Amino acid sequence: MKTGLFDGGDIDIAWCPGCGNYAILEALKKALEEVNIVPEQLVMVSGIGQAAKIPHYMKCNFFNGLHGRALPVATAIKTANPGLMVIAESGEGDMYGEGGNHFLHAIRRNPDITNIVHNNLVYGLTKGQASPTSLRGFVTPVQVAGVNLEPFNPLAVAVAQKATFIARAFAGDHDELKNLLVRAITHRGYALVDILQPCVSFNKLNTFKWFRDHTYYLDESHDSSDRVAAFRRALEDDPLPLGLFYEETGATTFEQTFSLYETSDLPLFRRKRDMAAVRRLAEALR
Amino acid sequence: MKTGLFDGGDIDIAWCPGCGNYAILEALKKALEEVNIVPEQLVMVSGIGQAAKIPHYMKCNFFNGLHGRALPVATAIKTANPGLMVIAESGEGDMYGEGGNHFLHAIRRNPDITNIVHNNLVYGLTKGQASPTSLRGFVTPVQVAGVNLEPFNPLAVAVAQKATFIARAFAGDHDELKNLLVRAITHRGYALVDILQPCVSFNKLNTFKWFRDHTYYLDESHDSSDRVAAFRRALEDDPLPLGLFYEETGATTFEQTFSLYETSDLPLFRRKRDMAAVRRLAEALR
Amino acid sequence: MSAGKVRSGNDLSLLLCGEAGRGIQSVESVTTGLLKSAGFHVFSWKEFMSRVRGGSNSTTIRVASHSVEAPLGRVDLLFPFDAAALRHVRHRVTSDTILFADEDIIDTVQSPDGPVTAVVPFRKTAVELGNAVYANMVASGFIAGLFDVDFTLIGARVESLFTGPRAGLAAVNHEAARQGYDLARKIVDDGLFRSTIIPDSVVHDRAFISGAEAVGIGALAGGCNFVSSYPMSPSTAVLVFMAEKAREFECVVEQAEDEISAVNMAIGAWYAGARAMVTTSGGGFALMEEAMGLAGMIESPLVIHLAQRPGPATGLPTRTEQGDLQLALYSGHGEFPRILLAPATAREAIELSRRAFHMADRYQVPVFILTDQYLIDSYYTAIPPEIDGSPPISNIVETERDYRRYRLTPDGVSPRGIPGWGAGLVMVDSDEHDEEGHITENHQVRTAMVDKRMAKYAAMERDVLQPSLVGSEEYHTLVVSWGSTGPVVREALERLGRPGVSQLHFSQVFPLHVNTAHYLEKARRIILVEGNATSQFGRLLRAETGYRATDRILKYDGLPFTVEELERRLAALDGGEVEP
Amino acid sequence: MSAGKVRSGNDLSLLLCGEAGRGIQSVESVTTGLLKSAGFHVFSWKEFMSRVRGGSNSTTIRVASHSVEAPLGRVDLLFPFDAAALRHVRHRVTSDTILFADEDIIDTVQSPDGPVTAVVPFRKTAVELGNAVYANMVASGFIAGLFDVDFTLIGARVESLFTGPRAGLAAVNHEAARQGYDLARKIVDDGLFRSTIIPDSVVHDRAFISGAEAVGIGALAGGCNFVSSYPMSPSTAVLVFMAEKAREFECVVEQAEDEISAVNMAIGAWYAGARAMVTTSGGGFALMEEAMGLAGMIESPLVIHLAQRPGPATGLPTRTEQGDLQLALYSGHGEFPRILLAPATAREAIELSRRAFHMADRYQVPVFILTDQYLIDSYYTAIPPEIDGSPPISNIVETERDYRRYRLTPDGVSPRGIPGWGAGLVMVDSDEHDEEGHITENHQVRTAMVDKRMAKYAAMERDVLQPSLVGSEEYHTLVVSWGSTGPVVREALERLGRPGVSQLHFSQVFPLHVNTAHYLEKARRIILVEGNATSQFGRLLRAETGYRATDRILKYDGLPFTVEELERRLAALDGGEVEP
Ligand SMILES: Cc1ncc(C[n+]2csc(CCOP(=O)(O)OP(=O)(O)O)c2C)c(N)n1
Ligand SMILES: Cc1ncc(C[n+]2csc(CCOP(=O)(O)OP(=O)(O)O)c2C)c(N)n1
Ligand code: SF4
Ligand code: SF4
Ligand SMILES: [Mg+2]
Ligand SMILES: [Mg+2]
Repeated sequence: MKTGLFDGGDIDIAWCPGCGNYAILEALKKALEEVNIVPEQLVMVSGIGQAAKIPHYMKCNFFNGLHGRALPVATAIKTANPGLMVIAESGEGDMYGEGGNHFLHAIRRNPDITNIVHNNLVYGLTKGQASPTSLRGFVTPVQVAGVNLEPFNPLAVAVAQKATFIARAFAGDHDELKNLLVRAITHRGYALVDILQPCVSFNKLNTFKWFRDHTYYLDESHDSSDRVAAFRRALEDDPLPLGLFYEETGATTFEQTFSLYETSDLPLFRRKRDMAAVRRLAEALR
Repeated sequence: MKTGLFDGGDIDIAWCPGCGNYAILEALKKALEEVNIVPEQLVMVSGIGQAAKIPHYMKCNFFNGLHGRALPVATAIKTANPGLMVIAESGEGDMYGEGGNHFLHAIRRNPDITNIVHNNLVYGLTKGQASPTSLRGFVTPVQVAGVNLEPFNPLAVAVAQKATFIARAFAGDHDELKNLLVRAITHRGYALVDILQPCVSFNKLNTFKWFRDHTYYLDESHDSSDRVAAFRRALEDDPLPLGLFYEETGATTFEQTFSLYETSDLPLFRRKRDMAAVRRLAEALR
Repeated sequence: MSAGKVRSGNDLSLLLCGEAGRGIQSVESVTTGLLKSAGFHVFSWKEFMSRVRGGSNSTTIRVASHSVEAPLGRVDLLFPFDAAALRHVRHRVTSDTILFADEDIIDTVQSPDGPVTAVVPFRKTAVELGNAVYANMVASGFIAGLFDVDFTLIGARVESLFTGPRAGLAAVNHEAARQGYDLARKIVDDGLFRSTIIPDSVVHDRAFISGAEAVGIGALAGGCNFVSSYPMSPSTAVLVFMAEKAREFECVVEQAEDEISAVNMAIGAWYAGARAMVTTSGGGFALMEEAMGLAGMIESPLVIHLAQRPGPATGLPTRTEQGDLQLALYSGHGEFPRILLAPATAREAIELSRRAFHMADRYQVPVFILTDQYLIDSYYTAIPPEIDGSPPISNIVETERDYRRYRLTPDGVSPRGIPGWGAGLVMVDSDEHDEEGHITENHQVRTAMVDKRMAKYAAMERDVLQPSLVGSEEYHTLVVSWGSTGPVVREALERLGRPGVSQLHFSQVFPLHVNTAHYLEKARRIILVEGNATSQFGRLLRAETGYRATDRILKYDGLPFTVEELERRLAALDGGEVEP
Repeated sequence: MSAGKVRSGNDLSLLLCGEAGRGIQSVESVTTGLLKSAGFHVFSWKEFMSRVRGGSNSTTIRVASHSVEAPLGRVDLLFPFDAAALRHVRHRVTSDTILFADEDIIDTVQSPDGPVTAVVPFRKTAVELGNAVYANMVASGFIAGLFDVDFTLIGARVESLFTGPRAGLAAVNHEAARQGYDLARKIVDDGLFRSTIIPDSVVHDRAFISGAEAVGIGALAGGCNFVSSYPMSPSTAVLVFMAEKAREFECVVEQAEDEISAVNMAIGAWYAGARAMVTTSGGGFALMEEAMGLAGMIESPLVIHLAQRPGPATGLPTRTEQGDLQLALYSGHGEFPRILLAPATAREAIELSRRAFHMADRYQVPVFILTDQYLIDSYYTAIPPEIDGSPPISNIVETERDYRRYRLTPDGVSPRGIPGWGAGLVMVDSDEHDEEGHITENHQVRTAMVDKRMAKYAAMERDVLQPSLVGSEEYHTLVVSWGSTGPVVREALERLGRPGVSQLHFSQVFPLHVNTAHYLEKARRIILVEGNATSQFGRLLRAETGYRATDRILKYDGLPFTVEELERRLAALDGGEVEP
């Protein structure tokens, strides 16, 4: 029945029935098929959380690392072997909470990776505590009196940090999501796709219906090359804009800045250390 | 000779002659005198770096903690005893590099603390590596081919995160700096003052003269209650605007959100645990 | 209903199993409460997958006439709520097990030497009442009926569960419980099962409490008024408990952006006069290590609840292990004193969590409460803690004008002031510092400050808890246990009943009591029982005393030891040579 | 110039001291190079404050006719560049010391039993040449003159220093050196000082190398092509070295936003086929602990250069200590194998850093290179490393279609594939996983995977380095050392010349060689010498072998042991009782 190039093997999916993660998985697999890549060239990097389990349900290389640490790993993989396609994907708690510092600084590097965030406004795997994007007043077993922090605004921060591709999508709209993913994956440089994702078990506030009622798609009136305009849109919180907020093409990518790639594209593992040069180095210290 | 209320004792100052830190120290002490507070009620919290040594050179309570961790400590101190005045002060490497995640999330909390950052665009104490704000191309012993990352933009990120007070100052202008510090300290809520500070030993690019030549003061044409305008100003990188970018007054502060302060201002250490209630709790589990 | 042996006794093991998110937790919670109310000793433990829905989880409830605090592997009464769950627990099922389930589940039992089976229409009854979800209440009523619990107790429990907006559901749930109860009475009447467990009058005065609740109550009794943490299984249960109690107990509870922030907040809070705790698990604690050094250097009190789970890395997030003893013991760079407490039971978790705050405050050192998923998620019928009337005595002093935070004292403990109370200034520094708290690079001061900090070990000696010797003082073999493994070792040894074999149990694992070596030297054979792969406590014992375990019984599959398993493994050692 | 004894000998100790940022480093670098070129054995070590300008720092340069690799406390020739510096080193000055300085500094020397003093107009000469900064070159020339180094060597050195945009300064510096040289020749001619150190022909073929350079060269020889780190003293020197060499050796060098990022990058890089290292110090490493567990779980190779400095917390940032052995040994939550190497000298730092990469790659475990500020900042006249012609052999395999990253094998090591090479997929997971790399909660698989990981210890055994016994095999006393403390212990024992007292030195501190216990059991007395307060290695030895140190010589003031100090402390033990 399932025959997609990126379909995972026969593995028990640990997500709840009805979870928005399924839709993201399907859209991603479709997007990957469209961009003409084979599973052997793809590396999915994830952290820990419900979203972070996604690579297990696909056919690909993967590095399912620590909570919050997908971006440094993804950046390093891309740098060690720029020929690989690298996607860093996790939940918003992972990327913006535990991993917030890497989010800030990975953007500054602009590695050619795609950063996909399943934003369900809650900590799913650990059973329903507030996440950085949870809305004020959201009540949980830990935030008993409701969330008392301003929600984290990943898009505004990405604009502030000059990310070269910034988009928001909704898990409920397959085609729009898939298309945005294709654009993000084909963008050269760091690309952020924050995906609004209903968590049917722990987020009874931000449901499929809530997202439909509180979002709209950016249209041509939005100039996605205008950073200030993108910022203004990113500040809108009801309804939330969906689509491409900002894109800058042609920026140098992180891996390109290393001298070793100036003359050769060879990944690190194919290069041999020049032992004579090491010897010369030691000898120079005489 | 020295008779200021906040003047430190007879201690050997470890800063280099000519360093911009001295001017910040003087301006801060003056600002504190103006705001009518006594050293015993002030807690300076700092991390590690040249800037972070500042509390040692003042008369005050201080918590000179770990590199990058001043903000959680300051937030907790303010929460445990809202009667204290709390200032978190360090270098930009400390606050935006190692401590970047706390910077992001402290803003979301909006504790009533002042966050002063000595931004010398370099790691001073560790002898001249790039910091998060170093300009592209800046050459150091580690960044031998020049910095290859986009500089971190603390003001833009603070605007994106809805900080309630955001300012940039220059160590070279005593009065303007002092006045901004007074405003920041008296602001209720989280207040960021990023201070451009020449490092005479390791930053030969961003000198006193460079800063003079590449900055200007915001004037009345800037509306500091307009977040998008503040963002636009924050994006300007040459010349760099100085002054108050944004202020929002009246926002609830973090410590106010805790139920225990609803009915009493008493700091935690003055409250006694109701042991009868603990006993009842244990008994309820019968 | 197929024929089979009838099980009864004064100590029974019930196993509930089913998918996550389908209510076995609610059956557990209702029935354990009822059974306890009826005067039985109840102990329950859980094993569950790291997922929100689906999979197969189980809870084992032990019901007895006497105090029980350890897991049985044996299953007397089995309640699988789906076929997958039955497969999941199959290895624990014997021909002595009685299996109660809906027909479709029973039908999947093929083996002829399988359990006694009894078709019970849990789901069918529920559906007839209007919704399959009532099956949980049918099952709860059924279990109560099996044990002949007075039905009025059930009625009261249902009323208490369905109040407020859910009050409308009370009637139908009451009826579901009633029908389940009647189904059970019929089974009892038919003679398939009859409980001979005798209520014990002492049970009424005991608490029924989870390890997590116990840590929380102990912390409150110790004056905890600040909790900053980041969610991580299995430690989150304590965070949730403290959040629930925050308003009543005037406690700050904050979920930090990461563990580094959490622990730095806690240290900052102590500095400002609070009594703060972090609750975390291995990976989260690993991130707190730098701050351990901070607490060590600035001599801040700190309480760390470290709930262990199997590592390395993410490992098995919802399972149990005693694998982070060394992590805690050697955490933080540089050298500074610390205390590690490891409660054996819920009751002890109350006592030691409380004690952790007193020790932290008295010696100005980090104190660990070392638990594990097994202890945290288990429920114990526990002698209630004695919580006396006076609030915790804090050692904070009002500062004088010339206050010096790090005044050199013979026992290494300097009077601790806080900012804003007194005429002095409180200056703390993560660099090496002088008595005032200012940075120093003076080598003599450095040496004096190291000596000051380390001197606390000598001072602490009077407060070190003795290990407890269970069994005869005339032993040739010592079975050594620590933390949550204590009760299961005790019961396994009771069952084995070997003369000359005693248990030495440690609830304080560092520093060790001075008598430790005396206990060990009397033993010809030392058997370490630990829930890890490398015998970390054995290594510590050897480093401290030179005595080496002759044998090790280790388990690191993510599950706790059961009584039978340990009995078998201890018995198997009987054949082994005693090394010199 | 005051009268006094004339010092000469075949082993002299020169002390340069002055403010930070005023050029004593340049005097050190020029003179040590010259002295080495002249065929002398040179060893230098530094102690300096954690500040950029001001304060008082010092460098001790030892010049000898034979190989020297340990610090002397004694000062034969003293060069204070300011009065504060003189005060700073006063305690090391005796009446045998000859002090060379400008007049104003000499004037501050009051004590009658003070050093022999010789006014040398370093600054005055420089000022006459146009700028006080030339004083450094005057001093360099002076020292060269004292040791009768051929002046053409100095000329060449000045040329090489002042090239490119600074070429215009060559002439004046040349003249400054010349004038200094002449000042010294006059002193020698006057008979105040005459060096009797004989050049050794082997020196020409030796390298003159710092510990930091050694670690870097070893890493390059081991194939290191990825360094991600965050600056932290004293480890930054290695980061800087690698950055300098990045272009030539096709190496990625990245300064991460924090240590957590750095170590996760390194692990990611290994996954993608690089050979990666992090370089850090205690507090930075403490932040990497969670990722240690990650490396352990996904069986990633990883090389960690951990340069120790005194803790806890920020401690003494620029000083030395051997205080993070336990931190490294027990780092990371959960249980997994690791290797700890601790070089004794620069030469060994090359060998062991290279070896670290091979071991990490062969066993797929984290390997530590444990150094300290003392070793990192010291310069050694070292037998050059043998760097053979073939590049490091990597154990990476090209994957087949059914590749399983965690295939169970007898020695626990599974062939390691990387993404993008071969037909297979490489799946790694920080959760417990099956052979493919997928999450599992199966308890049997869990146990098998723990056993697989731990099995590597047995496999590694053949690659564990022996401790080295220095001295007679017929010993009753063993003085045990590890890491950078090796040479100073060796020299102190040579000086003491006690029969029956030998040294057992460990350059691999974990796992320990199987013979360790055999060495220890032969000793009636075991004396541990360590640069920490709690004898961490002694504790490890006892945990591993049961043998306990009878005595401990510990130092934790931030400075390295000197030969004389250790000799004295060892001698003092002679009076002590030998415990059984
Ligand atoms: C260091 C560390 N801290 C905490 C955890 C526990 N933890 C696992 S996932 C998670 C949050 C997941 O939230 P999110 O990233 O939003 O993913 P979701 O489950 O909602 O998809 C937490 C706190 C962990 N695994 N590691
Ligand atoms: C965990 C940790 N990592 C690294 C360091 C080393 N370190 C101390 S200060 C510093 C950078 C300081 O830069 P900045 O904050 O900009 O302060 P400045 O010295 O420039 O004022 C670093 C990397 C440390 N002390 N702790
Ligand atoms: S808990 Fe929420 S996010 Fe996780 S699988 Fe279930 S519905 Fe999805
Ligand atoms: S190094 Fe730079 S920042 Fe530090 S004290 Fe010197 S001039 Fe100031
Ligand atoms: Mg989430
Ligand atoms: Mg700086």
